[in-house]
Amino acid sequence: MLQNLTLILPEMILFLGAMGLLMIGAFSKGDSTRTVNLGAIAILALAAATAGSFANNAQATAFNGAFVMDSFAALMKVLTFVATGIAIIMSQGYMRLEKLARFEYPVLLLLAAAGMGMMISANDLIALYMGIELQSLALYVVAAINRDSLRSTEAGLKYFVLGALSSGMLLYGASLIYGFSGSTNFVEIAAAFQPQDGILPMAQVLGLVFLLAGLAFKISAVPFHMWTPDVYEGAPTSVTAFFASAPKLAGMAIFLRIMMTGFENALVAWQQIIILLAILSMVLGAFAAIGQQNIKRLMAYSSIGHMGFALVGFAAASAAGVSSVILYMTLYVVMTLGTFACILSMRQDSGPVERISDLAGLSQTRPFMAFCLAVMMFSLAGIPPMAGFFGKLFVFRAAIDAGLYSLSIIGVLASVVGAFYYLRIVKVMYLDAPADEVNEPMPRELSILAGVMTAFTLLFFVYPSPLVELADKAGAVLMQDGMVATDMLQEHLAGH
Amino acid sequence: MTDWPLLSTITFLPLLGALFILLVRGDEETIAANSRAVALWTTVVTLLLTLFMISRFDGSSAEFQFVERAAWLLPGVDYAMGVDGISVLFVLLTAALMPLCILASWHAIKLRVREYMLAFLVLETLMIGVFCAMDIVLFYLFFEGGLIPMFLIIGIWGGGRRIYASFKFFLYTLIGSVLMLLAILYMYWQTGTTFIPDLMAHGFDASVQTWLWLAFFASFAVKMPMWPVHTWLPDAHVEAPTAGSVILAGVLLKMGGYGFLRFSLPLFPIASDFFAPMVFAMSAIAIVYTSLIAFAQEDMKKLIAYSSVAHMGFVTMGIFSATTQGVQGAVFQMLSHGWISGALFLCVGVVYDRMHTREIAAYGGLANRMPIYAAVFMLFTMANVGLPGTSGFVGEFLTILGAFQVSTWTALFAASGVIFSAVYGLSLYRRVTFGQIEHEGLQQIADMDRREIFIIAPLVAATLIFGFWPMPILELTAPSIDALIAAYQEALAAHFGGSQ
Amino acid sequence: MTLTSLAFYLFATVAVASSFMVISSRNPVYSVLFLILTFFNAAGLFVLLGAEFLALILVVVYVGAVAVLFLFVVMMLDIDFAELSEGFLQYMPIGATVGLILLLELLLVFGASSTLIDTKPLPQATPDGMTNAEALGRVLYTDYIYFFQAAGAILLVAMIGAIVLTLVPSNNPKKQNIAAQTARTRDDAVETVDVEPGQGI
Amino acid sequence: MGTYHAIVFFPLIGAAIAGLFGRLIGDRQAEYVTTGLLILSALLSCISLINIGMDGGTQKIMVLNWISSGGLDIDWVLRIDALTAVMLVVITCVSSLVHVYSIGYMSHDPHRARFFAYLSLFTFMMLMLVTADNFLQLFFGWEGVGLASYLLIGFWFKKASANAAAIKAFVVNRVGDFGLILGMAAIYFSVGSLQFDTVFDSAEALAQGEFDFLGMTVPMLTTICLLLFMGAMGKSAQFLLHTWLPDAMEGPTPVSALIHAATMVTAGVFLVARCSPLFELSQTALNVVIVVGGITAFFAATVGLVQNDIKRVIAYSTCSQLGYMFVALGIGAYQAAMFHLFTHAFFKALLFLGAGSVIHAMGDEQDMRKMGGLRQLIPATFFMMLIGTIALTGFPLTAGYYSKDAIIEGAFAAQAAPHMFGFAMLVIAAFFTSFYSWRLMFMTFFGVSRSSNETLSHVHESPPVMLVPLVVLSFGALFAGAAFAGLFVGSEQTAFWAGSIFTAADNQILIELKQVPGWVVLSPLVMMISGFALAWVMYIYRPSWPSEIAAQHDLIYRFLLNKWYFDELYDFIFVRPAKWLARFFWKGGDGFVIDGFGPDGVAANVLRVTRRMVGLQSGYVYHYAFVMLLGVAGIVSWLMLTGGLS
Amino acid sequence: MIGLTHYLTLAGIIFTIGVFGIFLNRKNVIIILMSIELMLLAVNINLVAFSAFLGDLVGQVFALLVLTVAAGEAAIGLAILVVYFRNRGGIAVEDVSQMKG
Repeated sequence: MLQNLTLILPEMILFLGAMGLLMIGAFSKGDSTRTVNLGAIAILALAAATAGSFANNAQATAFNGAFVMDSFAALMKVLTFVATGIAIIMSQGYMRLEKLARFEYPVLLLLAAAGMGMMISANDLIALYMGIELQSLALYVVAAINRDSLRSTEAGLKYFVLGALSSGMLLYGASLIYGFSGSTNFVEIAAAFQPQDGILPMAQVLGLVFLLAGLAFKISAVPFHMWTPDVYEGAPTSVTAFFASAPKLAGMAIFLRIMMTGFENALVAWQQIIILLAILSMVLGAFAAIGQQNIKRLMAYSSIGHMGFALVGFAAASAAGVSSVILYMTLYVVMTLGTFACILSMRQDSGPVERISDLAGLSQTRPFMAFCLAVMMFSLAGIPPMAGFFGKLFVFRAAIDAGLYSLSIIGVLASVVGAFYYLRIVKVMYLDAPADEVNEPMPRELSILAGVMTAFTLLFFVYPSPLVELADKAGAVLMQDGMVATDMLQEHLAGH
Repeated sequence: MTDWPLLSTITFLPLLGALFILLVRGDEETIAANSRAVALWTTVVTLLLTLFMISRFDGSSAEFQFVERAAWLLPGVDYAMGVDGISVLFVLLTAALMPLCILASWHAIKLRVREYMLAFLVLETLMIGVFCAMDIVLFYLFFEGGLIPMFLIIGIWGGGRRIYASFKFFLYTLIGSVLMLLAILYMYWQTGTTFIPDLMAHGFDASVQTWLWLAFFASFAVKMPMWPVHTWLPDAHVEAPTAGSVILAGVLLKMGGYGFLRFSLPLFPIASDFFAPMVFAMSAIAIVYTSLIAFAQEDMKKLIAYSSVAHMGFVTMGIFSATTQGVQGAVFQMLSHGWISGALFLCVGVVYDRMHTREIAAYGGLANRMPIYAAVFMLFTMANVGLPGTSGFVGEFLTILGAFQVSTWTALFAASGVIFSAVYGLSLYRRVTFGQIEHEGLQQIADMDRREIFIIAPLVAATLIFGFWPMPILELTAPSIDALIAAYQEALAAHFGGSQ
Repeated sequence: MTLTSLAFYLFATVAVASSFMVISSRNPVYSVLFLILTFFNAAGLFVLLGAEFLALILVVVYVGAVAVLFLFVVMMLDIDFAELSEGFLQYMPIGATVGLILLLELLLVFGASSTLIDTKPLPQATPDGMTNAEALGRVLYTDYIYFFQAAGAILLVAMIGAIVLTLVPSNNPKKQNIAAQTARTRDDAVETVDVEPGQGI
Repeated sequence: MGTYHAIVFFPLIGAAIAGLFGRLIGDRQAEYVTTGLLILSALLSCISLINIGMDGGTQKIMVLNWISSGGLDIDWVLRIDALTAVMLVVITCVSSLVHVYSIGYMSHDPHRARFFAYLSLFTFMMLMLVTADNFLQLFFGWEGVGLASYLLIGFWFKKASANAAAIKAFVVNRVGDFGLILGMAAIYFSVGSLQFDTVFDSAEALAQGEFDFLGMTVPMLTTICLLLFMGAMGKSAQFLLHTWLPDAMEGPTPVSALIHAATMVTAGVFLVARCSPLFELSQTALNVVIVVGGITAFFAATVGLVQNDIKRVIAYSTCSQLGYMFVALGIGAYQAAMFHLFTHAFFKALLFLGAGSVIHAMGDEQDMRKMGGLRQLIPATFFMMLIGTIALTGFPLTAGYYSKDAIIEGAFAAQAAPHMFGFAMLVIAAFFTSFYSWRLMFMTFFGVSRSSNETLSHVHESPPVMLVPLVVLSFGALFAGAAFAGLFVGSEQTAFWAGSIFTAADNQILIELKQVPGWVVLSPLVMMISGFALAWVMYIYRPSWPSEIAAQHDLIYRFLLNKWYFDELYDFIFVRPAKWLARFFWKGGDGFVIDGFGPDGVAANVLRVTRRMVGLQSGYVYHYAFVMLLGVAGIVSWLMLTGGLS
Repeated sequence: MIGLTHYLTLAGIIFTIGVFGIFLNRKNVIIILMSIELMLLAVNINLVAFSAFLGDLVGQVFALLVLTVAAGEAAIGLAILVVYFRNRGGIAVEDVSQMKG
């Protein structure tokens, strides 16, 4: 039991911390938002540190194998918690100015983070479901947190309805998997999910498809992406920033884990689906973003496209592939948060602005912000020497290694199309005449964050190895988990 | 050899200058003035360092020199820098053109001077890096990174259709190079390394070579640019500011040819041999087709841009002839075109700065008021036409000589370029400088001033000196090119010998 | 046909029919009522399957809480009962086709796959000598404590969320200050003023 | 050693001084410097000719390594042999005389320094051409004179016609160069060197060899020779590539004398003579040379008959005379060709300079129809022109008589079909030559003046500085033939040429031409006299005839007047299609096809796809849900259909 | 004999009806929420059936948790619906389309 508790320490910290902050918020007199915010950041930092301390541990499970902690989980948790923390930092000013500052917001984010931690560590369908629901419910609420805004509530409603649908699909899939495998544990599922006479049992494949659809929804892979643009646009910008970062990490992490460990033997089935999702996501992300006028909406399509690229590494289904996905997601989160730090700074006297045309001539009026945003855009477009290029480099490397040539070619071509709309933002900022639209100064915490993210993006190429090695290690560990599953399968077969 | 990482210093010095410019404070005027000064001095020091490097360069060796290598991205993907006889001259060309570009922009650029100088310095780092990189991923990094500053240079300080041009430039070249990236990754997967000498030693499977070659070709052909993927160049050239055009024509186009030499020939000899007829056909078409188009142009820069495409046709033809003359001619042609077309763009810049139009029809009779300009322009027109005694001739002739040994048809079309270039070159010259001054605005136009003469003088010298005495360049490149050709022939012999 | 079969078909038919009515009734109130009916029938099926506790919970939690909540909201929002729009009929065929294809595929697969489990001897889910509730309780608080706690967390989030979204804090809450009330003296409340005639205060 | 350096580089120094510092030192000084240096150069050339003539042999003076790449090794070398020496003398002498003459002729021009710089530059390039030791150096000079010619023709850059003519000259020359470059490439391909001696040494092997050219297997040597000859055709304005020469008369007259009569146009002749070791072994090539030369001689003469511009007449005459030289080359009488080149230089330069003097006198009037009766007004000029004319028409004992007759006789001597064709053409051309030369004389100097009184009142004899060169040249025109016939084509020729011209063992043309029948020997004389007679009848005796004949044979007259419609033909088959193609490639090829289907088309399609994709995002939840369901259903169906999930 | 297939079929039908309810419904959002409940009910039938036929309690535990979560989900969903209604004044599905493109 002690080991169980040790392993879920990060989640416990988050959960207990959230409750503590809830108490503070509920019982303190006056506005406690600031305190709660700071507390939440501290708790996230603590949770991240705790999770990080598992980085070098061997794989360990808790609660009868429902919860697993390994260096993959540790890395992803650290990233997720840090991203959540940054999202809270970035939200402070925005929420205050928009009169949305409420202490429940950081609490909900903490609970969402706990849910994400559960997802990342899930090794059981029930744990997976609980984690996802814990996270999702919190996200539905924060999407609609600007409850006086039609757009925000509409975003919440759409997110909720479609999220519930996806949960339903996921659950339906989970029930089939459970029923036909006889267990909800990933390792046992892997053992039971084996080809018979060279053919996979169709019922389980069916379950897999439903499950996969639910997970694809979480990372907004096409065609399960439809909620993304509307929710990104409608939700308050700081919430969008959060949506675009941490949940994607967690979703991708559990997606990777379940496919690599639980459905390792069904590779032939899900690899095709992942390839399909990757192609559709990359292409749609690239094309649909072109016509956008709203930068949040554009970022939504951008994130769809980026999930497609991450899925390219996923489709490789190798250690290199997993590590490339990890790296890609990490860089993606950095770039996205950096971009949103800039978007959050887009304000006029009258309030926030979101149209791309509002950025016109930014390079002259606000050179620093324009520079940061330009670096982010080039990085998102995958132009070297920005960090984003390396992300693409690694995923395509994995894909090439796995012999997925057509996928790679479609991918790079989509990246060129995608480069067009990123360039368009640079064009608006640097090439167009100033429209004098964005006139509020950049808040200090945002400019520091944007500066740090920009520096990271710009200088990543100088010394990339630490992150690359971490990702490699995490990827190897996850694949090893898969190997463990294979071993169990072997035993299972030997037993019969 | 000292242990000091000379090449890295040369490569990243401009970046340092760029950072320094960022630190410049003061009112707008001060910033502009200081930015200019910093940029100029940075480029000059870079040039001096490059000259120092060349003085220490062992011209009799075909090996990479000043090699630096350090672990970087992945096992086998290292930070590796080095120059051989082929690349060292491109480094010099880049370093030498940069101060001239800065000077040429001295007064022409009035808006956002700081950003302009920044962009140029960053561009210099990336360009030098391309030629110094000994690791193919590193090469790619520099190769594609160069798009960003160039995009901004065209986009911010360009002419009327600058946005169309900059997007076209960026996306066109990007689409070519991403395919190369996949090929690079494939090679890495196959060999576990991206260190160029190791890759050269590897020897790819013949069937694989075909695909890899095509992927590399996609990138370099666009960059070069070869017909029919050349259409970005006229637009980019026309809209870019003068110095941008100079760099574009002088250095960026050469990256394609350099890539062919550095990668296509040594890494994929069998595919190169297989595709050579296609390249010849494209080169021949490029020479005739774009020369004809150049003839019809009404915009000075566009005309020169099209002529660049034609000249690059000679380069590709020479490279894929895979003969010593052809390759040496191609290298020489690239270098010489670097300063000749650069000078031509500067010449256009001189009048553009005065009249703010590039329409050929807006000029005429400049010789009346601008004798020095007319003389200089004449020299470079003739050099562009390929008159013997100018450096333009040597490369053209050697490439034709090389091509003739492999394909007489190609040589025939290339030689016809001799006629076409005279047609469009001279008619441009005539329409701009000869005749009576008919436009009111030209009545008071001033001749080149001292700064402009100072900028153009080194180019004049280079054109004439290397026209009469190209040996320094030929000698420096000879060992590397000989080694290249020898390895190429050996690989072909091994392949065709083995298959029988 | 055994009694079990009869019961299954009865419950199943009613469940399907009423669930269809849920989505097709014009009046949302009817929808909620049909939903309740569906739940009852499902509870019956659970009983057939030996999951008495779940059946009970379904009735208590769902019918008692969730469905009633629905009903509340439907009443509260005072929605006018819209006619079926054009779009419905327009998209009906293609939507139905896709849905039915999916259903057919599902059934096809089940038909082929579930025989494996069907033919097995039926073990008891609930161990002998234990009620279903007791069995569930034993595992729920031991093996599945993690999930149980997580469910708690989810309910906490739901609670916070519902409050965050719907609670409208009143601007001037009328609160009692008992100390102040009891500490009030006559002097605080009443002041005696001598009023000069004809002068006013 | 130093002598040859001096000969070659003095003009360059002069050009550099005049060109770079002309504005600094003033026009007058520039003139003196360049002229002085050239005269020095000319004197040295004469001395060296004498030296060479004495001891024969070939000298080579290495200057600088130029290009070496792989097997290709090319140096800047001054190669001096008899052939070179002859050319040196012709070039430097005529050039220095033209320099002197120009001092007078150009005295009113504001850009004299530039003019003299160009002249000297031209001379230098020409010297480089003739002293070349390899094809590439020759090509350098070749192109260099082309450049100088371009600059000089377009010297009056304000004149549109001059600019057009300059470009035309350069471009047409480049057409020839196209062949020359390919020829050099072919030589390098087959021999592995471009050095003259090496190439000539392997001529035998080449004659045997065949190679693949443009998909055909062709004899090596003939192909090479023909390609080289193409270059020669361009430079020497042979038939089909002649159109630039008459237009080149837009340049100042001294230029016409120097470049378009005496020196540059003879470069082609020099090239073929230089390559005699190659040509000599290819009868096919030689036949082509004869035919082209013959046609040129005939064609240019016919056009010359009807021209009214005094310089154009002489220009066509030059063209025609070059045809003579090529026929001489073609029949293997290289020496005769060089001899005619030599003599022609004198009398043609004389005629041009004389014409210049006339034009100068008439106040820049070039139309002969507006002249007439100038004999009394400018007698010295008339006299010089007369000498030039009789030399040109081949009046016995003048320079032209020796060289021209040698060619005509040589053409007859070989008896083969091409040779006879050449012979016939030359004889007819001789008649025409005589006619148009005398027509020119009669129209200009005889009869009544047709110019305005105002012009007439200004007519004056040229200053001595212009007349002195005329006098010097007229001496050459009169006596150069007699003096040098022995050396060039006579008994001493073998010793004189000393191997610089190669003739096959069975090529005895120079001896055979002395043994032709008498009527052949007489035929040129007869032609000359009849031409003179006809001209006299038409322009002195019956001045009304020319217009009547022209009216009667309007078609032919127009045909000739319009130079056989070559310019129109070329315009129709080359220029206009090229312009059309240029626009077509630009708008159609680049604009419509490449950009249309390439970047712009792709961009448009991307936008179309984008609009469609964005359209899917309708904002309706049920659509979104439906898409999700569609995704699941699609994937499930796909997996079930593909079935084999192994 | 009522076998697993029967239950799975039943659950499949109810699940499909639930899905239908989501995308064929144009009237009001609340029906969609009910459709979701139907889907979850279908899942529960599946789980309980499997639990029974596998002789394994996990399915029932899972179903129990699904029920719990579904209750929470319903609460959140209705809360969002209520705030949306406050802003929009209606909950017709076709009105929920402020953002698109």
